[in-house]
Amino acid sequence: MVGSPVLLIAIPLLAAFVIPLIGMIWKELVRIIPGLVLAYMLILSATLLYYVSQNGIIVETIAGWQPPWGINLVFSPLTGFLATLMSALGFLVWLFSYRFKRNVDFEPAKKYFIFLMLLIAGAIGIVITGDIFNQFVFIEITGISAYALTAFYTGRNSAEASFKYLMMGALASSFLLVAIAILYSQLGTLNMADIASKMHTMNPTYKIIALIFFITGIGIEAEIFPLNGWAPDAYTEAPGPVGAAFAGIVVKAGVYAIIRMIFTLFDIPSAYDFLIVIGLITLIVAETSALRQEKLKRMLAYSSIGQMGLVIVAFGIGTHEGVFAALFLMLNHAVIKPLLFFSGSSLVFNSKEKQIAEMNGLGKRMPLMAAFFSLGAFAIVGLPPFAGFWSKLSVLSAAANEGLLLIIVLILIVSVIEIVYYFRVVNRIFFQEYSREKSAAPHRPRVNALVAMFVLAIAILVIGFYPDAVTGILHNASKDLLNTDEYINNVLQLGQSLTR
Amino acid sequence: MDDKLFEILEFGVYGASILLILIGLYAVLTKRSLIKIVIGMSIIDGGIHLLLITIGYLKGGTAPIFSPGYEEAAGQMVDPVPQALVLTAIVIGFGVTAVALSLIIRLYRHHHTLEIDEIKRLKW
Amino acid sequence: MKSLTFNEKLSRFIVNWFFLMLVWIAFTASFATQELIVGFLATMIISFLSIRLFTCCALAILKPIRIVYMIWYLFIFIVALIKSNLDVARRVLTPSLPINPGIVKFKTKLTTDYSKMVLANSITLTPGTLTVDIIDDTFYIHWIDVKTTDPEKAFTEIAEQFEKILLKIF
Amino acid sequence: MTYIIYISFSFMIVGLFLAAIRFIKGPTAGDRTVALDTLTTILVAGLFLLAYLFERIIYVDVALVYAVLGFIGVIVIARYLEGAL
Amino acid sequence: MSTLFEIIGGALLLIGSAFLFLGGLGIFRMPDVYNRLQAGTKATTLGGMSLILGVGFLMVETSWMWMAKAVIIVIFIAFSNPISSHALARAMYKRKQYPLITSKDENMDAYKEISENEKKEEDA
Amino acid sequence: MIYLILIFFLLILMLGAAVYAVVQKDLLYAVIATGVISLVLTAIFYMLQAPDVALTEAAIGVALTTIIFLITIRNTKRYEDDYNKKDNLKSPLK
Amino acid sequence: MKKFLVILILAVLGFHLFAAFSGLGFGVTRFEKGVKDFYLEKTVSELHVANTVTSIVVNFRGFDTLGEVTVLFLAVSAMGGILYKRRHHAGDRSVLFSSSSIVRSGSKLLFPAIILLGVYIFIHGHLSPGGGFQGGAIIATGFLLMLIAYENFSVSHNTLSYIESFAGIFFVVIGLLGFMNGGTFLQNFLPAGILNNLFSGGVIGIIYVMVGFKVAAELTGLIYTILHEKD
Repeated sequence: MVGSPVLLIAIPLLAAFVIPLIGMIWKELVRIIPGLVLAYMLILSATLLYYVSQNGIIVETIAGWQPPWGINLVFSPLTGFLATLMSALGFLVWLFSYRFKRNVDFEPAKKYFIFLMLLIAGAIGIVITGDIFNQFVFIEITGISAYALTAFYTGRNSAEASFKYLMMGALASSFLLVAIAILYSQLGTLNMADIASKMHTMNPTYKIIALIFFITGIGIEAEIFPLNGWAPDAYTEAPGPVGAAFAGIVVKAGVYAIIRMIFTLFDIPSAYDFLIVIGLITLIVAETSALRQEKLKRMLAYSSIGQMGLVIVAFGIGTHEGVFAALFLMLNHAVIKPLLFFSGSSLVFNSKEKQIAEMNGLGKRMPLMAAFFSLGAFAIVGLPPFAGFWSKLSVLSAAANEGLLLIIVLILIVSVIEIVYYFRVVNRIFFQEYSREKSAAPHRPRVNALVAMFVLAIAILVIGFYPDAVTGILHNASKDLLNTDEYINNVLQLGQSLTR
Repeated sequence: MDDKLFEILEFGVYGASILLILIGLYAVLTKRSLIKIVIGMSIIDGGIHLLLITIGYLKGGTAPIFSPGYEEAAGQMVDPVPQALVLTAIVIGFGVTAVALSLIIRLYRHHHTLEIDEIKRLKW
Repeated sequence: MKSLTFNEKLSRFIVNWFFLMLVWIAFTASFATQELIVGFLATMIISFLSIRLFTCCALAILKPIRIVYMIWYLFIFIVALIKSNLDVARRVLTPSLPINPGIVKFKTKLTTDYSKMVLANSITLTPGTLTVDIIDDTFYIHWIDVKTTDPEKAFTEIAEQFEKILLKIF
Repeated sequence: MTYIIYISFSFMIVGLFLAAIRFIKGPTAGDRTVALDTLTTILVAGLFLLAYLFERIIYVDVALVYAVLGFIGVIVIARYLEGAL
Repeated sequence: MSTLFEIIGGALLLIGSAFLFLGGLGIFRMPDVYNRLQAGTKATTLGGMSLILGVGFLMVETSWMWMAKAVIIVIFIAFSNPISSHALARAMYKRKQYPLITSKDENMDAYKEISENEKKEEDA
Repeated sequence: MIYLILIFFLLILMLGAAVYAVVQKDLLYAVIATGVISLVLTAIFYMLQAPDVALTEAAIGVALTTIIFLITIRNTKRYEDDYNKKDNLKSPLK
Repeated sequence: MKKFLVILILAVLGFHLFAAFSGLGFGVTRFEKGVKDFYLEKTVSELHVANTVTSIVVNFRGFDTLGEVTVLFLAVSAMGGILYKRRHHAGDRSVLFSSSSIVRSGSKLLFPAIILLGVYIFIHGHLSPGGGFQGGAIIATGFLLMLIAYENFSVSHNTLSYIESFAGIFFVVIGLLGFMNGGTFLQNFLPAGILNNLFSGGVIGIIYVMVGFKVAAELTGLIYTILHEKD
């Protein structure tokens, strides 16, 4: 046994408190330590995931109290998978942004890495905690670091985007608190497993009210349709790697929270239909608005919202295949979107307005970046040899098994839209005249950024050619999500206690 | 007499906290001044805290503190859990308010106004 | 701020510590050993850190004669406070609001900041007067029922009884 | 004894009410701050009396803290009104 | 002797609450800020002090702790209330909110010269 | 019984302050009104037997929140834009 | 029109909220088997902490408190980052005129007592109402009083961040020390003492003192930052 899941949270927090001290000794350490911590988290969560796949769920208690009373952390195949994914991505984002923007002053730059680390720690906390109020606290940690990261540049628009995000986030947390209040007043407990086991005693009307409050609360993090107004602005104004972190990490945590609510806590069958409807609306609205965008990051943001809509539709199907497809989509999105953000932000680096039109003809000047970007574009629209193809295929087959023809048709239509707007960009990169002034030398990414992008590209290709490399983990995870009784039993009887 | 009053009080406390939430929401949704919006947020927070504390109240109860003379009074104590939650929530709310206000100061530095309509791209 | 010699620092520290310890005992309302130990440490640290802030009172403030005067001052003050409250009650409850407000000034012989503050607070709490500002040694008093605008007479009317004793204390 | 406490509370409620009216009527910022100050002092006394009603000394700490913080708040508002925060 | 303390305590309670009420009334009735401050500060200070001491006297034979805490609060109120009202009065004058003067005597506002001097300095 | 009446009174006071804080165009008064809400809320928490929460609300709600709001107003501006300028001119001493 | 719509939505929302809570009853005992009875029992019998709220905040749900402290830390750093200006001279706060001598000497006199009150509140967190957050907030307010009264009163940023960091590190390290003897994170590893003594409750008192220091440093830094923010 290598360690306990609680270290995934405790070590980043410890590092966050240490960094201001150590930064006084040697400033470079402020950049290095978050990377070391993220690497440690990656190794820890990967080994724990391996351990879990061999030996069953780990339930870690805090302060030595049994789950209904103390807070507990659950490291199951599903949560472990998400935690590993997040820490891996977090490490890559750190790697990409290690030498990012040296011209920014030291003081904000120092804070950038602390916020990034805590963003990831908070997202992992949302995923692995087993207590709703604790989840609320982690949502706030993630939220505040996300607001701060959005307002990182001192330009005028970033503060607006951040304020918008903050207001919606604050409203969301208020709603979450109301939902927690309803649940506590009805059931007298805050532990997720305990709530799930007592849920059948609750009055159905109150149940629905509580669920609505929960979904409105978490939906803002998860970018569900009417609540995603913050996302495009925040993605556009935040630094490029932060956009990748939002798309790959924060949104995943939000989706996980919704899914946990609906699959485990609340036993309301109609919630699945609700998921399908809301996911479809999100998908269609987001993809059609992505078609109209002029700015690259904004387009990527809408595309990301659309992908999340697709994920929610897949979860809404509710069968094992559906969940598997959704998790596969999440994995692929987490791998592909950062690549798009990284290479995209390199491509538009020197332009002022970050417009798509300004990328004309960059393919000849920056062939590597252009290649990465088009690889990502091909993968995310689901062209056959790449990663996105398999996940979309599994969504379609899951829908077909349930006979949901309408969904299949809509997904195909939306895929066509996706192809149109991504290929528009690829077309501009490769087949248009170079439009910027010649004197401006294109930005060449540094070695660490290139390494980060290479890793992602290789991951895309590996998943594309050998999807079996990941399907085992995904099957485990989806089994874990669907098996509510086992979750409750494991937590309430402390599952497999740790040997340390 | 007291029981009757208690019944009215139930209505009153829940009603007041929910009204407080609604008043805050009204401010957030309709007001155009940024500071007013943040004030609305803090009013909402107050309402929710009152709601939580009300849930934990016990008629004739006393505070959940086992000070000398009250070591055996566990049966009459009000529910401590919502109090702990509210304690956490108040501090978190303060943190969010502080960040919001610093953002407002920065917005004012750029735009010299507090109206969302005039800060152009801040659409809702 | 002028630098202090070690002896001055020590005496201030002791006075500071003494008063803070009294405050601590009033806070905890207990003479248990553990409380006293922790209080001793906490008050030591705080008074050590605030030597420079608590500048007025060296050890001499604890002379017995001064303490007697303090108690005498307290007595006069409480009498004045009660009188002033009866005065307020009379004015507030009379339907016609018998007031004749204005601002008068007078000079004081007090020198230290703390004594001026105590005098100002006492004036604020005594019949019909409210300190608006102190500039050097001139007090500006808002008087709810102005009897005289002459500084000398105003001084005898408002502040003389307090100042006599304060001069002896500080 | 009970009656005395009842009478005290009723006096305080009326006092609070009058201060609240002054708070709403204004007309200047100073008036409102005076009303706030009065509200604080009356509530401190009220909290102390309530602690007596509950017969628990631990409640007294709240009144103490309340007095301190109310005072600082009024000072800060006054300093703001001076235009020299 | 328990009754003696109870009588003292009860009387202080009544006096205190009456003065608290008078403070509220004074704030309500007086014509301008300075007079309101006068009435409010004096009445609420004495009212609060005597009410708190009254409670201390009522509990004095149960335990002396109440009296200790009451005394510390009373001392604090005695220091802080006049300071805050002084600060407010000065702030109002600095905002050029001159006091109401009913009589025709010209020397009634002795502080005016100071604020006029300050104004001249500011202009210069 | 007086206890219940006091709670009622405080609730009404709190709601009144809340409405006042939302309606008032002068942000300074709105901020002071939020302070009053917290002040009254503290007393209500106290009466609902939650002294810990009352202390927290007093320390953070009454003092700190009001103060940082005030400092923000100092750094930005005091009035909402549709604050009636005429009223303001009539008595500049406000 | 918009206002009308908003009021309509709010009315619907309020109705449902009220429906969710009106059936609850006020001041009645609910959920006999809920978690609260366990807490009330264990806090006396095992932790020996008088204040149940403290024992919940620091021990039973101590992870929340760790998160909460982090939230404050994040908020303060975020504020520093957001209000960051390239040429930032801390310390030269120019005011129109200084405060009156009464306020100055009054705050000088009351300042040590206010700090002592804060210390008292957080040292007695496990015996009486209050604790780290409240005590820290009171200390920060005391510093605010001095900052208001003396415009050249300054707080060393480095000292603040030392205190903050050390207190935070101490908190997490105490949590990690819980792993000793096969325990779990944040587990109490010290003797519990006697109920209602000052030295009781094991690590709970220590953690709350640390939280107090941390919160005091953070909030003072926050106030300092925003007070010196002037164009």
